[in-house]
Parts: sequence; C-alpha cells; structure tokens
Amino acid sequence: MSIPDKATSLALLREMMVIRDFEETADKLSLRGKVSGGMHNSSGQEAVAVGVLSALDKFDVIASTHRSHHHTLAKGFTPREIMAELFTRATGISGGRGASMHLGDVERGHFGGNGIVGAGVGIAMGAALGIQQKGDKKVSVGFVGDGGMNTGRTWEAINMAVIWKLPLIVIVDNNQYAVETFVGRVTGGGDLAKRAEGFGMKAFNIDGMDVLEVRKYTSEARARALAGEGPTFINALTYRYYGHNVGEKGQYRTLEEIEQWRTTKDPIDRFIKVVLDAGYASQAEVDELRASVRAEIEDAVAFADSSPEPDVSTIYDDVDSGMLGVQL
Amino acid sequence: MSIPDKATSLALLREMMVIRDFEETADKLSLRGKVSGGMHNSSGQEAVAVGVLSALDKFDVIASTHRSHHHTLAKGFTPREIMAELFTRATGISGGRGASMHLGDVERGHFGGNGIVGAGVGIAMGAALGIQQKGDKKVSVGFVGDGGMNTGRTWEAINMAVIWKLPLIVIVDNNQYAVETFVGRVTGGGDLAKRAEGFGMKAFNIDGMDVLEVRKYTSEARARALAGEGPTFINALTYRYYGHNVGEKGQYRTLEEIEQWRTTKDPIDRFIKVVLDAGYASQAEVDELRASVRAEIEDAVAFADSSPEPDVSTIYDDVDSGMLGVQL
Amino acid sequence: MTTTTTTTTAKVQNPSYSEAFQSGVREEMTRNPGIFILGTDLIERGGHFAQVKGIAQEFGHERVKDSPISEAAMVAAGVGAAMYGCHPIVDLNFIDFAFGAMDEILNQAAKIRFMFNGKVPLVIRATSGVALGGAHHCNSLEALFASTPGLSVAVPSTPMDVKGLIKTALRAEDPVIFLMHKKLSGIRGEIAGENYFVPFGKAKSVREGKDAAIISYGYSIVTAQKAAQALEAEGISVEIIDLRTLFPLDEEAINNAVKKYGRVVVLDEAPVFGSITAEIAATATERNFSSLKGPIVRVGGVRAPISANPAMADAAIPTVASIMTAVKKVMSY
Amino acid sequence: MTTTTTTTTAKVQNPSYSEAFQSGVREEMTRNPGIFILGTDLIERGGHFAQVKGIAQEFGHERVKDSPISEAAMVAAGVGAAMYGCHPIVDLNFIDFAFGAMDEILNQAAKIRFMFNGKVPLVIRATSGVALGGAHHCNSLEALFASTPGLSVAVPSTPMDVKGLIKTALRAEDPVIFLMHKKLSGIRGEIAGENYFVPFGKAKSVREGKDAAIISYGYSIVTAQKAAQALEAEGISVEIIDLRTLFPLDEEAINNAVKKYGRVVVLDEAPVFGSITAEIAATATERNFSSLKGPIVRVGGVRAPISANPAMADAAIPTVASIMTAVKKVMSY
Ligand SMILES: Cc1ncc(C[n+]2csc(CCOP(=O)(O)OP(=O)(O)O)c2C)c(N)n1
Ligand SMILES: Cc1ncc(C[n+]2csc(CCOP(=O)(O)OP(=O)(O)O)c2C)c(N)n1
Ligand SMILES: [Mg+2]
Ligand SMILES: [Mg+2]
Repeated sequence: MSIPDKATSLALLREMMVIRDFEETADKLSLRGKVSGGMHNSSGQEAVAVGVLSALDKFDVIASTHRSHHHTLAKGFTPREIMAELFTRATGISGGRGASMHLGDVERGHFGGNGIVGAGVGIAMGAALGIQQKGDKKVSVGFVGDGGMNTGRTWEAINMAVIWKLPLIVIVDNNQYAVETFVGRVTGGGDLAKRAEGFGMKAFNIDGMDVLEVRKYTSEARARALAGEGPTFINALTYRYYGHNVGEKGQYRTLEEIEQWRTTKDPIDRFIKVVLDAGYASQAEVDELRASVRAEIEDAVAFADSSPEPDVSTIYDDVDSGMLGVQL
Repeated sequence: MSIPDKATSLALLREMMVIRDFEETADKLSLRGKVSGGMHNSSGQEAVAVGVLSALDKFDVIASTHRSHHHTLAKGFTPREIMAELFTRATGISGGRGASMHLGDVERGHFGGNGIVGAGVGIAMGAALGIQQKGDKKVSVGFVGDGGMNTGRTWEAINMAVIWKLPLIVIVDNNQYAVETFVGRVTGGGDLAKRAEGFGMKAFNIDGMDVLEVRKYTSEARARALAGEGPTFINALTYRYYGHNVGEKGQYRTLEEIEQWRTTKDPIDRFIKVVLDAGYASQAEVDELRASVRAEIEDAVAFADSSPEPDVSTIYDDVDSGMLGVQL
Repeated sequence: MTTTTTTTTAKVQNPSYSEAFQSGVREEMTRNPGIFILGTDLIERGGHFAQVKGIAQEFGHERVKDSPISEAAMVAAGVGAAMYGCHPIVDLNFIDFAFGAMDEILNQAAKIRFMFNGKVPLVIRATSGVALGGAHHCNSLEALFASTPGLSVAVPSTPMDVKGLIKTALRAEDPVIFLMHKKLSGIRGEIAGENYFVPFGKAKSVREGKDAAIISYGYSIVTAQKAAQALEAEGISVEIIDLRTLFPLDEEAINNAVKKYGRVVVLDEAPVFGSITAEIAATATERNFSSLKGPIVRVGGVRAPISANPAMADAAIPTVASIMTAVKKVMSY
Repeated sequence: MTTTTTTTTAKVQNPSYSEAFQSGVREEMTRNPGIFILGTDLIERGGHFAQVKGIAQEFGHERVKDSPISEAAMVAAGVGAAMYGCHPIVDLNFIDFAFGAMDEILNQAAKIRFMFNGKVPLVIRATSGVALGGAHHCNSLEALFASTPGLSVAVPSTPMDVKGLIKTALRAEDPVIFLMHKKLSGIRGEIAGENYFVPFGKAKSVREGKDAAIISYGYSIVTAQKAAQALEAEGISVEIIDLRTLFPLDEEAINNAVKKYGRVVVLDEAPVFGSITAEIAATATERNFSSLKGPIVRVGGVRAPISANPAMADAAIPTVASIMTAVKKVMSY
C-alpha cells in the first residue's frame, strides 16, 4: 500500500486517535451516568471510519448505524458537538434529541445514525438516487454492521443501487459480532463479498484494520461511482474492543481473542509504525499528537458538560413544516 | 433425463393437462365475470408445478404465491374445489373467502397462496422449522416468482434456512416477468442461483419447461433435506403464456417471444413427445387422456357453478379461537 | 372548512380520479425538476390504476422509474432522495404493500425532520380501501398513518380534490401518505387549473343538511350520499362532511358540526375498533360534550379480514342501511 | 373484571417482571414440547431484558434459538412453525423492530385462521413503551396491534400478570402480541404457581375509589398510582383499572366504571391522537352516554417523536401532574 504524504498521513493518524480517545472517554463518562441511554463504543474500528471518510469529499453523503461516533467524527464533525449530543445537550449535533445512536445533520451531509439495524443503507441508497437525479458529482456511503447483512432490506437496497447504477458505496463495518452473536454463526455462506456479487455489485473483502487499505478501496469505489460505473460493496473486517453497549461484557468471546486483535492488529498502532517508518514523525511527535488529541477531547467534555439542556418546551417543534395546511 | 415408469409418466402428463385446461377454462370464465377479482393464469408453467409436487410426499408442506392454481392442483387438490374457490363458493378450498389468490388448506399441507409477493417463502421456511422441531421426515417447499427475488425478506428466509439447515426447498417459478417488468431489467447480477449460493444455499438454475428435470432436482433436494443436509434453491426457468392478470395484454413483450416459447418449449408438447417416444401411449391414447381431462374440468365448472354461496353471516367467524378469553 | 363551490380556472373535461392525479403531477413536474416517480410497472403500464399513464413518455425514464418489487428499498430510495433535496413520489401500488416498508415510513421518514433537522418532501401514493381482492389487498391503514407523528394523510374522494391535494403535497416539505380509494378509480368529475390547491386540514361540506351530520372521507362519501338521499325521502336532512385529509384533521369543521346539530355520525370502512372514527368521536365529544344531544355514533367495518366473496366483502363494511340506522339513532335523541 | 386479590398457589419469592415471564414460559415448555423460542441473543445473554435467562441451558439449544437480525424471517419462522403445529415464541426484543415484520404479523399471522382454517398459536414478545433510547426505540404500537382483526394484545403491569397472561397465551391457538414495558423490567412482586392463569379481556381493579376512575395499562398504572395518592391527599378518591389486555378489551369493566362514577379518565403514553384511549373513550361514551357526568378525558403523549434527552422524553408522556389535572377536570362536572 503506498503511503500518502506527510500531512495527510498525520491527519489520518490524528483522526484515529481522536476517535479512540473520544470513545474511551465517553465510555467512562457513560459508566458514570453522563450519557443518556448508553452508547456504542467503536474502539478498534477507527481505520474503517477514517479510511472511508478520508477518501470522500466533504460534500459526499453518509448514512450510518447505531454505532456511529467514529463515522461522524471522521466526517468532520467536532468532538464537542458529538460529546454534547451524548450528553443530550442543546449544543449537540442533533440538539440533544438523539444521544449516541442518533447523530446526524442532513444539511452537512450526515443522513443520520440509526436505531434500526439495516436502515442506513437504504437511506444512503436514496441519497445516491438523489445525487443521480440532480446530476451532482458526489457519492453516498451507507454503513452497515455484519448484523445488518442479514436484514432483507439491505439487499433490496443493494439490488436497486446495482440496477440503477447509483453512486453508492456500501461499507460493512464488520466487527464480527452483532451484540453477542458471532457473524459466522448466523450468516449463511460466510463470504459477504460473494453475497453482494450475487446481486451484481462490485464487491471486496478487505482488511478493516488497515486505514490505507480502506482508504484505497473507498477512493477507487468513489472514482467508479463518479464515472457512472455504479455502486461498490466493501466488507471491511475489523474488531470491536468493548462490549456491544457500554458496560457489557458477556461470555460470547474470549479475553484472548480480544487481546489478540488489540495487540497484533490495532489500527492505530499499526499506522503509527507506518508513520514512524516513513519518517513522518518521531515517537516524541506521535506522543505530542496524542497529547493534543487528549486536550481536544477534554475540551469537548468540558464543553458538553457546560452546555445547556435543550428547552423542554421544544418537544412539539419540527414534527412537520406546517406548510401543508397553508392555502396556496 | 431418465424417464419414469409408464403409470407415473402418464400421471405427470395428465396433471399438466389438467392445469392447462383448468387455466384456459377459468380464464374464459373470468373474462365472463365468473371469477371474483380476476385470476393469475399459470399456463406455460405446468412443468414447474408438476415436476416439484410429483417429487414430494403428500404430507410435505407447500406455501405458494398469488399465482397458485398450478401448485394447488399438482398438490392433489381437485379442480372442483379450486374452481369453486375461484367462484368464491362455500365449497371452495378456502370456503369462498379467498378466490384465485388465496387457495390454501393448512390441514392438508397447503399453507396458502398469497396476495403478497415474497411472503410464501418465509412461511414455508417456518413450516420447515416446525418439521425440524418435531423431528418429522418431511420437507417444506416455498414457491416464489422472479419478482419475489427482489423482496428482501425472501433472502432473510433463505439465510435462516441455511444456518439452521432446515428441510426447505425454494422454488423460483421464474416466468421471467413480474407483471410487465422483465426480470433482467430489475434483478442485479441476473444469475439467481449465484445469489442463493452467496447465502450458502445449494442452488441450481434449471429448465422449468422440462417436467422431468424439475422432478429430478426436487427429488434430490428432498433427499438432501431428509438427510439433514439442509435447504436447496431451484430456479426453474419457465414462461407465462397469458397476461399477468386475466385479460391483460400490454406492450412489454412481443407476440413473437410468446409464440417462440409456446411452439418450441411447451412443457406439455415436449412431454407428450417423451411419452410417445417411450411407447407409453399412442397419439390416440394421448387424445383420450386430454378428453378425460376436459370432462373433469367441465365437471369442476358445473360443480362450482351449482355450489352455494357462503353464508354471509359467517364473516365474523374464525377470526380467533376465543380460547384466550377462557379462564383456565 | 371550505364550501362546495369549486374554483374552476382552466377546467379539464371530465377527467377520471386517476387522470386528476396525472394532471396535478404533470403540472408540478413541469414546474419542479426535483419531482420524480418510482414504483412498479409505471413506465409502460402507467401504474395499476393508470395513475401515471403517459408521464414517463412525456418526462423521460429518469423521472419515472420502474422499480423491482422491493417496497422497503422503494420507500428508502424516496426518503434518501427527499433528504438530498428531490421531491420523490413513491408509488406503492396497493397500500397493503406498505407493510414491507413500515420502518422506512413510520420510523424513518416520519421522524427525520424532528431528529436531524432535515426535510423529507416525499409523497407515498397508494390505492386503498375495501373492494374485491381479498384479505391481503384490503387493509385499512388510515388510522395508523394519521396517528404517526410526522406524517400527513390525504384521502380525496373526487378528482377535484385529488388534484388539489397532490399539488399542495408537492409544494410542501413533508412526508405525505396519499391514499386513493380503489372503488373511486373510475369516477369522473371536474378538476381545476394550475393554481388550484387544496390545503390539508380543511374539510368540505359536500351536502347541506338541517338535522344531523355525517363525517367521513373517501369512498364512504359515496355510500353516505346514497344514505342521505334515502333519508331525505323519509324527511331527515343530513349534512355530509368530507374530511379530505385525516391528518391534519379539520377540528373546526368537526366542532362546528357537533355544535350545529348535536347529532353526529362518523363513518369509515375500517374495522370500527381503533379506526379513525374513534379519534374523531372521542376528541369531538371531549371538546363539545354539552352540545351533543346524544353520543356520536360510529359506523365502521367488522372486526375480520375481508373475504374475496363479493357479498361477504360488501357485508364487512358500512352499507346504506347501516348508515341510515345510525342516523336514525342520532335523530332519536 | 377480577379483583386485586391474587391466587397464590406455590408463590415464588419476589421475582422480577422478567423472571415472571421466565417462570411462566418454563412451566409451559415443560408441559408442551411444541413450545420453542427464537430471537436475537437469547442463548448466552438470555435476551436484552433477561426475559429468557437460563432457559436455553435448561431446555437445550433446539428450543431456544439465536436468530440473525432478520425480523421478517423471525416472525415468518414463527408463523410457519405455528401453522405446522408448534407454539413458537418469537422474541422481537424491542417492539419497534416489528416494523420489519409488519406483513408477517398484520397481514399473515392475523389472517391465516380466517383464510385457511389454520391455527396460528404464536406469541410475539417484545419490550415496549416510552423510556430512554430515543425516537427509534419508543414507538407505541399498542393501538395498531389491538385494532388488527385476528390479533390479541397483552400489556401486563405486574409480575403476577406477566406470568398469568403468558401461560394463557401458551394454551390458546391464536397469535398474541405480548408487550412488556421497559420501565417495568426492574419491578418485583409476587407470582402465582402453575395453575394460575389470567384470561385475556379481564381487567383488574388495582386501587379502589369513590369518585372517579382512571382506566389504563402498563407503566401508566405506576404513574396513575402516584397521581391517585396525591389526589387522595386532596380528598379525591380514584379507582384505577388495569386493562391487562387491549384486545380483547374488558368492555364490562369499562362500562361499569362509567356507570359507577360518570367521571372517567383514560390514560396511555402513546401520542393521544389515535391511541387506544380514543377507542376506549369513544365506545364507552357511545354505550353509556347517559351515565356520564361529563366527557371522558383522555391523557396521552404528545404528537412528536420521542427525544433521547431524559427531560424531553419525560415531558412527552403523561405525568403525575397531567393526570391530576385530568381527574380534577372530570371531578369538576
Ligand atoms: C431491526 C433491528 N433489530 C434489532 C436491533 C437490536 N440491535 C441493536 S444493535 C444490534 C447488533 C447489530 O450488529 P451489527 O450490525 O454487527 O453492528 P455492531 O453493533 O456490531 O456495530 C442489534 C441486534 C435493532 N436495533 N434493529
Ligand atoms: C409486496 C407486494 N408488492 C407488489 C405486489 C403486486 N404484485 C402482484 S403480483 C406482482 C408480480 C409478481 O411477479 P413474480 O414474483 O415474478 O410472480 P408472477 O406474477 O410472475 O407469477 C406484483 C408486483 C404484491 N402483491 N405484493
Ligand atoms: Mg457487528
Ligand atoms: Mg414472474
């Protein structure tokens, strides 16, 4: 994998560090009751988010899942507005209405995290149709977990994208577990790219712990989409370090398995090595980077903590536009 | 393809003739307003129904689609009770409640035609689960059209059957059109067996105009299912001679295309040749067979026509059992 | 509430219910390039009720898209494209097929504005109502959609209202469920020109009365008219109010009817338990109890699936006779 | 209607709401080998609310099956297996996920008995109710299921009723929607032994009163109790009726309450427009108009998606204060 220039590489590294620090910080805060309704920690999956989003343009659209902090951070939203959302504060990205699962801002091309497994790919497919209708030069990315691969509508959306040659990229953020269920136990056939190929979609199984590989496949998919060659399916194999929801442990996997992934495949450790090897930074500079990330996340927490609660009287607002009732 | 013994072969031929005559008769009656709410004619698709059902045991279960006369006849239901159902009479298989689309009798292993594209495969999969739970030596067959191949839940059911190794056979009664939509225009990938293989299901694309081929693949699938080897997917390529619903024509296919299928691939003509070649019957005997079928269908019409209407006051009956309200 | 007097700029000759839809959609598609239609069998066939006949030929295949039988993806396509800035019309053919897209409709489309400050200008059109076709094609889902926060529901009973309502829907930013009754497909009537819009939440009095009011919508208006005529012969004069939209509901029109007559029948063909008549009767009663001479009477369908047998299907929904009985009951107070 | 006095054969020590479910299911599974459970994360985890904890270990993995996230297939699996003669429990986790299986539930399971003379002994269990979790996990679908011909709906508010109702459901032949409120997961209470069954359609008076009645179910009973206590202090004595099932509804208990007090509040956390309170109020009013001292007052949720912010979520549903206001309103007649 050819390595990008120094500035880009350091940006990729920093973004992964931001995600990791954000998640570990938020996790602890959640255990202390600061985060309304728990949260889905993405630690371990940073390379998927950063690899994908760094290959996109800022005007491209994404639709995400219930586990969406990393996608949202990598899309360029600030730790402040996301942390504030976890705290359900008025300054949060969704105004405090959404918490961890419902990060989104349509205006800025984030078509939402989702409480419903499988829903995001369909919405992203629709956005891709919108792009095609308007003749815009953009792509739409739909994230889905391995669990969402068994949800029928995911395949309806995939089929539709294929037959209409939509500028859609489907990213399977495949952390191998759906809650406590190992992907291999409930996923007939096992080879997800082969499933997608069955629907005629160009499809790849890739290493989701390698930010550069994810970035490369996404870039190529984007280029194809912009060239009118239709959608791509990328199954990025990754791993979730923490429980499904905050505080959860369970007996469904061994500590050794977790340890094995963390110590031998960690996307940040691996990429630090790449950066050091390329001479883009010294260890000291990497440590500095980490410290600056730390400060940014602490600032986000302080921001969230001091942010106002949303005005409760607004619960009636924005349900509809009211325009239908107007006599034109 | 090795040909079965004489009695079996003549039975297969007769059953296909019954279906064809039934459909063409019912079609005309429908145009004369005798059939409530129209009907879906299966002429051309006889080999799929007869090939599949002749390979099953009478206690095996089927679940069908909106186009289900042929499946139901081949399952062993009489033309009388089906014609009476088309006439929505009390003597119909569904007591007149169902008409053409809703033929079914759970007690006799027919889990229903269905007004909803894609619904039948799921129900058949559930029946297969029931069979597995009870440890019975039976299989369940779910029919689906090419149109139902783009319905997400079909793939959910297929996946579930694979991972649980259910005794399910999925038959795609692939007449190449969904209403006016050619399968190739809306079906990403195009190769349906490959789609199913993507989900880990053993899968075959076969000639649905050849009753012996359909019968053979179904038999083998049944044997595998009974041996605990799990489900099979059979995509049987066939053709619908008439419009989607009775009386419909449309510009979506050419008369030449229809003529081409009818004259070169007709399942009955082809199998008559097989029977003649095998010396199982003379042309005169075949004509006699056809005449006996004619009489049977005329009898069915007379039966239906003279059958009583259902008692309108029964519209409240059988909605639930009433058992929940009883203090045990 | 608006009156029956119709605005009649540039009348089209006696179009059908479906042609009225075409007319409204054509005008709005000409005006707004972001409007497109997707559904099954739209291009050649023009939809199962000819509701978009000719539009693909006029506007091109990019703006009328034939879809696979994938209701979840169809609605999701509409939702995503709407969020992106288009104004899709997703044609679900029969509303029963919405069962395959319920998350997309009720959990996604309806909530996105509230959750992510995004607009979802989306029309979901379908044919509704009890008719022939059997249990799977005769579900009454009006109450479900109308009671879902974020959705609005149009239920026109005339070509004029079809056109006026679809044009309003295509100018707003909201997800609209647009239900066209099967048994009205064939009716004909006037429609108005380009500048005629029917706002949501404004009922229409379609028959004047002196003694009591029937509140209803859709095909039931036809049955109500017959009942009203028969009652007229017996000396009972009934106003008929066509709600036209079920959300928003025209509460003012409903309240006024209760206040004016104190005798009100609410009519709908959905199984009466839990139908929209419950909401109308309960709220109208709560707001206007002292104006009532007796309880509001609800007339609705039986609690059973709909049979394919025509006599059974007819018996499952309100009849002229059952409506007359209900009116006589309120007249007995 | 039954009284609060509970049968107490072979009491289990203070089990939780979820343990009560386990207890009923265990007893019935022991008795009937045709009962099995399928859903996500049931075997190891015992379900998200521990509702089937330990059952896989006791009865084996054939009778507790971990499913992929395929709600349509999960329900279809249950429907087909039920038709075949089993008695499946499909655990949908949150009732919101039923959106992915609406055709299977509303169009198939509910209608098969009527259409094909087949039995569908099927329990669909899910956690329901408004709580934390945001808009996608807080849908109130009670009215939808209750108004679908062919379905019955249990909404227990105590461990005793959970067990009594699930046992009845597992002895009948019908599709039952079994809704367990999230906010009740933690409650504890008595349960009865093997031979205690709660029939569907029998409400329970959970608080005696002299002046007015509150009719409700599920978690709202808890809020109602608090309101009743506060009202007691102000000299107003309110009976609370827990419906326990929404279909069948205990019409007798409802009618009696109207007749006894003439002052009735119907309470539910679903958005008030179109909620089950509409059906209850409309029918009770139609049947007992002359017994009413004034209109039945409905208390319900706001017409908006539910926010994740706790204060916003709380404000979206009835509070002790809003219930008190409603009771005072009926007392003012
Ligand atoms: C339709 C639906 N069914 C079930 C759930 C409950 N649920 C939430 S997350 C989850 C697991 C999802 O697994 P996966 O798609 O692999 O995503 P991950 O959590 O691993 O990121 C489940 C079952 C849901 N939210 N939506
Ligand atoms: C969920 C759903 N969507 C749409 C329809 C309307 N419809 C009825 S039959 C049909 C075409 C089905 O095509 P196919 O599955 O190929 O079966 P065929 O008619 O060819 O036998 C359609 C679209 C339906 N019944 N159900
Ligand atoms: Mg996962
Ligand atoms: Mg077909």
